[in-house]
Amino acid sequence: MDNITFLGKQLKNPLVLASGILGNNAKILERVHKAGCGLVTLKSIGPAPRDGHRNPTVIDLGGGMINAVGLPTPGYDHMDAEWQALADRDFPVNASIYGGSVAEFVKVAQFVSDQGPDFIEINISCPNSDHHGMLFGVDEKAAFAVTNAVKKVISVPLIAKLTPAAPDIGKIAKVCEDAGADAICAINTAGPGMVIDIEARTPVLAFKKGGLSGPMIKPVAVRCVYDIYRAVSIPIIGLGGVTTGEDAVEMFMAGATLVGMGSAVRYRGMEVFHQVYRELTDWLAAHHFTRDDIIGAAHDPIAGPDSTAKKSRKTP
Amino acid sequence: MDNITFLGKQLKNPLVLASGILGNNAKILERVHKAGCGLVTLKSIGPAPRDGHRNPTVIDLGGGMINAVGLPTPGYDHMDAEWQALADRDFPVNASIYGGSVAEFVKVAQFVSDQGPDFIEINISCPNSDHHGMLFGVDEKAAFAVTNAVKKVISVPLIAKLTPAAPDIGKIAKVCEDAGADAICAINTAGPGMVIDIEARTPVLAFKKGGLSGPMIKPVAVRCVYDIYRAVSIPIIGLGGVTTGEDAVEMFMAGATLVGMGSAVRYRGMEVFHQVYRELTDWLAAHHFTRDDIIGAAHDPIAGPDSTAKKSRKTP
Amino acid sequence: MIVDQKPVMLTVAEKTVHTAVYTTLFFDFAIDFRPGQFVMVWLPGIDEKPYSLSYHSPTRFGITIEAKGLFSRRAADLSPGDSVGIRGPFGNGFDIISSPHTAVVAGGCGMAPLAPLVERLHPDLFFVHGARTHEFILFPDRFAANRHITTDDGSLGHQGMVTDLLAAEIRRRADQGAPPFDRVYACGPEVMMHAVFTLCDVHGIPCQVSLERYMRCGFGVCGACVCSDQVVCKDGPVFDSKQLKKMPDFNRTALLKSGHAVPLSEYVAWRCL
Amino acid sequence: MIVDQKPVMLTVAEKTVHTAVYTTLFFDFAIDFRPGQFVMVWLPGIDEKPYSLSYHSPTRFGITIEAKGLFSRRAADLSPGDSVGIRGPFGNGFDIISSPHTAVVAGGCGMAPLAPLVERLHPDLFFVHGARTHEFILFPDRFAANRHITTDDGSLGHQGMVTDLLAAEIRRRADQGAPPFDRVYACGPEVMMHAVFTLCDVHGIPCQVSLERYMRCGFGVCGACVCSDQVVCKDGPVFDSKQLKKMPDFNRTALLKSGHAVPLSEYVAWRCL
Ligand SMILES: Cc1cc2nc3c(=O)[nH]c(=O)nc-3n(C[C@H](O)[C@H](O)[C@H](O)COP(=O)(O)OP(=O)(O)OC[C@H]3O[C@@H](n4cnc5c(N)ncnc54)[C@H](O)[C@@H]3O)c2cc1C
Ligand SMILES: Cc1cc2nc3c(=O)[nH]c(=O)nc-3n(C[C@H](O)[C@H](O)[C@H](O)COP(=O)(O)OP(=O)(O)OC[C@H]3O[C@@H](n4cnc5c(N)ncnc54)[C@H](O)[C@@H]3O)c2cc1C
Ligand SMILES: Cc1cc2nc3c(=O)[nH]c(=O)nc-3n(C[C@H](O)[C@H](O)[C@H](O)COP(=O)(O)O)c2cc1C
Ligand SMILES: Cc1cc2nc3c(=O)[nH]c(=O)nc-3n(C[C@H](O)[C@H](O)[C@H](O)COP(=O)(O)O)c2cc1C
Ligand code: FES
Ligand code: FES
Repeated sequence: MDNITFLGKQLKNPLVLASGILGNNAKILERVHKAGCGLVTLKSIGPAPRDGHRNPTVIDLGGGMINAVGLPTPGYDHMDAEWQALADRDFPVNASIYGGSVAEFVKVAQFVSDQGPDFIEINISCPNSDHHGMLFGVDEKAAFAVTNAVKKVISVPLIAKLTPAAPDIGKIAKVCEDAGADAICAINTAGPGMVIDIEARTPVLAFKKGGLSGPMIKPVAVRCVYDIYRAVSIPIIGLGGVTTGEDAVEMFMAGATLVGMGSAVRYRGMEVFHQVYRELTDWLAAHHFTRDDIIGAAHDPIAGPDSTAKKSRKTP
Repeated sequence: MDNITFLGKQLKNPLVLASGILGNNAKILERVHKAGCGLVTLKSIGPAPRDGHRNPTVIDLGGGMINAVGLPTPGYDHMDAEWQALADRDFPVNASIYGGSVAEFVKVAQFVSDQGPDFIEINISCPNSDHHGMLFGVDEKAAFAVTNAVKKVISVPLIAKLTPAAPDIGKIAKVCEDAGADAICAINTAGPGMVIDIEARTPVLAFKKGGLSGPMIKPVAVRCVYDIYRAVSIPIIGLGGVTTGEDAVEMFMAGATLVGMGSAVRYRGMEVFHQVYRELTDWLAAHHFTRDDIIGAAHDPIAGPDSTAKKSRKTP
Repeated sequence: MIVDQKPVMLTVAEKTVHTAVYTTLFFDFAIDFRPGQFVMVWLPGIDEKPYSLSYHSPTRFGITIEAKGLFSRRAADLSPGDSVGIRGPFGNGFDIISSPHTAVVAGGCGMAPLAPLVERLHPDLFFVHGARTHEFILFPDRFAANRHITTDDGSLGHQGMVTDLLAAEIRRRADQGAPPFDRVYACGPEVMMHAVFTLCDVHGIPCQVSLERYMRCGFGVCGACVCSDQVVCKDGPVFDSKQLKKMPDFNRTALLKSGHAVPLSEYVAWRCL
Repeated sequence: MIVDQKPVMLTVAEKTVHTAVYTTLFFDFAIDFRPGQFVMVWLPGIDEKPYSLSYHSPTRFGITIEAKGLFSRRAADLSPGDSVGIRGPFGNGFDIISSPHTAVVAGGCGMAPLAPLVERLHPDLFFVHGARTHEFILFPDRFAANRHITTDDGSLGHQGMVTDLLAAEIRRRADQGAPPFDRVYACGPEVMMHAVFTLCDVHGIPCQVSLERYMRCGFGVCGACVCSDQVVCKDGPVFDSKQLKKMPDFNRTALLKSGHAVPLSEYVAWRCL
């Protein structure tokens, strides 16, 4: 066990459960924690009860998944039992929240902050109803406004979760940092995509379009984390397609401080946290590196044709 | 052979070779045509000689590829031999062009139009140097300006090739249609993505980031074609991850009139055109459909919970 | 072969209308299977819901639908030649033992997942099936094994509850010094399964029951179906006594589509689309 | 096992410096291989270029580098323990026949892809190797087969061109009624390969040569390496007489990095990075 300090809290290791994966009750969060996860995240909590979309909502494509669950939520003020169950937990919890407007975000954030989560994560990959349903996370002004407003009403560290749909995700991250975010989480699902069933002659998802996750989006996620690392100085939770210890190493090298997993639970079960943690520590040990040695390593200058640096790096 | 009329030209079938795939000389275009491709596209031609990026530039990831070739081009006015070789061809050719400004696009377009291609495709997924290097294709004004200006100086049908990075690709397509585009081609590579080699501790591509193509981007491509189909009434060349006849059917159902392939050449060789054409015609025959029956079929209303339409569709 | 990724559109090969409410649809396709596993059934434009396999052979499988809500009525209305999307199989399935001392307790449509199990258990099993009336008795002629029927109205077999017969048989075996049950399997309304579980527990008999919860993914990712710390679609739907004891939500709490945790009674009354 | 997808970083296990310009790097890894195939060699931060395998066993392979430009000098400068990225193998490889009547004609570093071929051909082959001076003769002690050397300066073997010896041998066989060559293999400067091809063609002998073009993907997608209607990285790099005849670009035209088609002389003089 690592005993990492992240925004002032102790985590047993740098692995994070992505929001919307399993995190529907306290018991399952505890089990995921026991299965080797350093920080578990609740399914995003919204301002009012919402059923989400009709099925099919989540489909495995083999190399990744597509989903349009539609932000189902009991509503922030209908979760007393869960908050109670979480009250005497012995593991840290990240509470993901969303709203359709800055005011809604603030309302939910304020309430949730009082329930004692360790962190609040704002899911700004959701539609902004004040602004023609454009995602908060693709617009610098909206991203600033929501982050800034939420920061003022909560008493726990704030994590801004970004969407790869942003034209310049580094800029959005910077804006969130400026607005008071204590960390960035990236990425939410990519795309959106669509899968048409040619026999049924119709999109498979009831909502037609859905977000992509899992191995197929890893290159996009790594690029986003790389861009964000150059733009901000706050820590980054890197996620998107991570399934193995080597994927986690890649995310750290791109600039992540913690690494999240969601779809990997489909491919390797809940035990994926234990497994990836072991694979990661084995890799680090074999290479005589600590995690700190590799965070952001892909940004180090490397001997180029015009450089006088060492011509090639020894494999340690 | 189908003998399709597309923007007034005859094509032997609805399959298109994507720009940047093999299309570096007349002889190879002829060979791809013979291998079953209805319309071959030249590698994008730019305003001045350009080497592109250092290697690695193109890497196979298994489920797709990542590339940052960097728009190499001999320059539009250094290709006399190729134009001569193409002069007495017996197959249609689509000439892809790009520029760093509207003026450059116009210069190249005007010259290329005189060399007698059957179509000109503007690759507006390239950086606009008048506008901080933002892609032409993510900005409605820039997309309109370049399409409109090129349309005025060419004497062959104009195809606008779009990038999935556009925040609303349907809107960009509409703007191109309004500006005079005769067809839309979508999509260019997705992402961008990054792949880090964890042993080398550095991105694999020399340019670090690259565009994604092949099977892993198919859901994004299908969604884009679906969105564009709703936004415009001009025909669409749908491409992105198509590798099989069933993939082509999916693209047609999303709204494509023609279907392009690029990365598929990696996975099934040049003969992929013959193969996909056969798979497509076999599928159509087995289902008693013509291509026209399936174009845009995924947009048809389907029996919903509140609908009185037929409760379920018979598999034909 | 159907797999657990995107749905495969299958044509209904044959349809058996058992009663006004029970219908079986057959599909001529190969699918991997252990009794107790289920598939996600997609009616394009309508919805997608989980159904247990009630029939299985290397070349054919069937699902048995109780028409009660919008989706199940549409599904039961399908005709041969119509097509539906199927993905699966999902879930763990029952643990099949070779002992001659097993019991199977079915309530209503809970017969569906149990039927292929009964066909693989030792024929000497003790087999009870309860239903509202005799008209709700599924698969009347299907089994070689002897089946004890209970109905709420006494229109067939014993009038009363399946647990009456199970309790009596447990007692009889004890009284006559016959070997006790090595395993009891149950599927039906959760309140019935809970009664079976409690009864077995009192007598130290391990049991396995198959739970139902609202489902989305079917493969243990979305969390829609969690029941305490168990993921019903993946860890279950079959759970054994040991697990059930550590699941306070069993017979008590379930999540609605919104994720709202409600008492089971409220969940059961909820119509979902 | 190394595959043809993203590069695998391999440690140089051993290094042999043959001469001031020729160096072989060995890697202890398994890779599929037919003589004539090549790998893409990546020096992170520098570039990635194609190199033929000059050695191959189930557990080890080697590439032989002629240090002439920036990349090849860096590569030749590597030491055991340094690592490079390798992806491959790519290309078709030579067509190996069992006849005792074959000839192999190597020019300079063209020896590299031919060496593993020579080791698999019938030992009675006729084997010529040309180089600038005796110092440029690669692998002096490697082969069981007898090798005829030619040098430009006459510092070893025959002074002159490899084609002199090949032509003489063809004539000798015809004069003495010996069986003609069933196949001639050649690799070296394109002008030399063209001379071999022409000579063979006159005598109706099928030959195979290995071409070089600027490469990016290595797997037949990007089009950087096209030579007439052939894709050198995928259809080649080995082409036979029949194909060469239909390739007007052979010994005439090649594409620079920009895609600009230039006369071969210009291409050969071009320094690429
Ligand atoms: C693992 C699993 C296996 C199943 N196997 C079968 C089967 O073999 N045959 C069969 O007929 N049904 C089966 N079901 C239930 C089935 O998925 C549908 O829920 C059922 O057909 C009702 O759907 P509806 O839309 O027609 O009814 P609704 O309109 O949704 O509701 C009708 C009634 O069913 C209840 N209901 C709705 N959804 C569920 C649910 N997920 N679980 C329990 N009750 C629910 C409602 O509370 C209401 O009382 C299974 C469910 C699960 C989770
Ligand atoms: C299929 C294939 C197999 C090869 N196998 C070997 C091998 O086994 N050993 C070996 O030393 N080299 C081999 N090469 C050539 C190698 O890839 C490099 O091109 C060479 O090492 C020069 O690289 P450089 O950057 O050091 O030189 P540069 O600075 O690029 O140029 C040095 C000289 O090499 C010429 N040159 C550059 N690129 C090429 C090219 N692609 N093809 C031909 N000439 C070129 C230039 O015109 C110049 O004369 C192979 C090339 C191909 C296409
Ligand atoms: C079924 C599903 C539901 C999700 N729900 C949420 C959500 O409620 N809030 C959120 O911020 N992200 C949600 N996500 C996105 C994930 O948290 C994560 O950002 C994304 O899946 C990429 O990570 P992965 O590739 O490891 O799955 C969801 C993803 C999936 C697959
Ligand atoms: C190596 C490579 C080079 C490409 N070069 C170009 C180009 O020059 N111009 C262009 O418009 N698209 C270019 N593309 C994009 C393709 O034309 C196509 O839009 C994209 O690859 C998606 O299709 P696919 O999945 O079938 O490959 C290139 C793609 C690849 C893989
Ligand atoms: S239905 Fe998604 S986890 Fe069970
Ligand atoms: S190097 Fe790309 S096609 Fe040959």
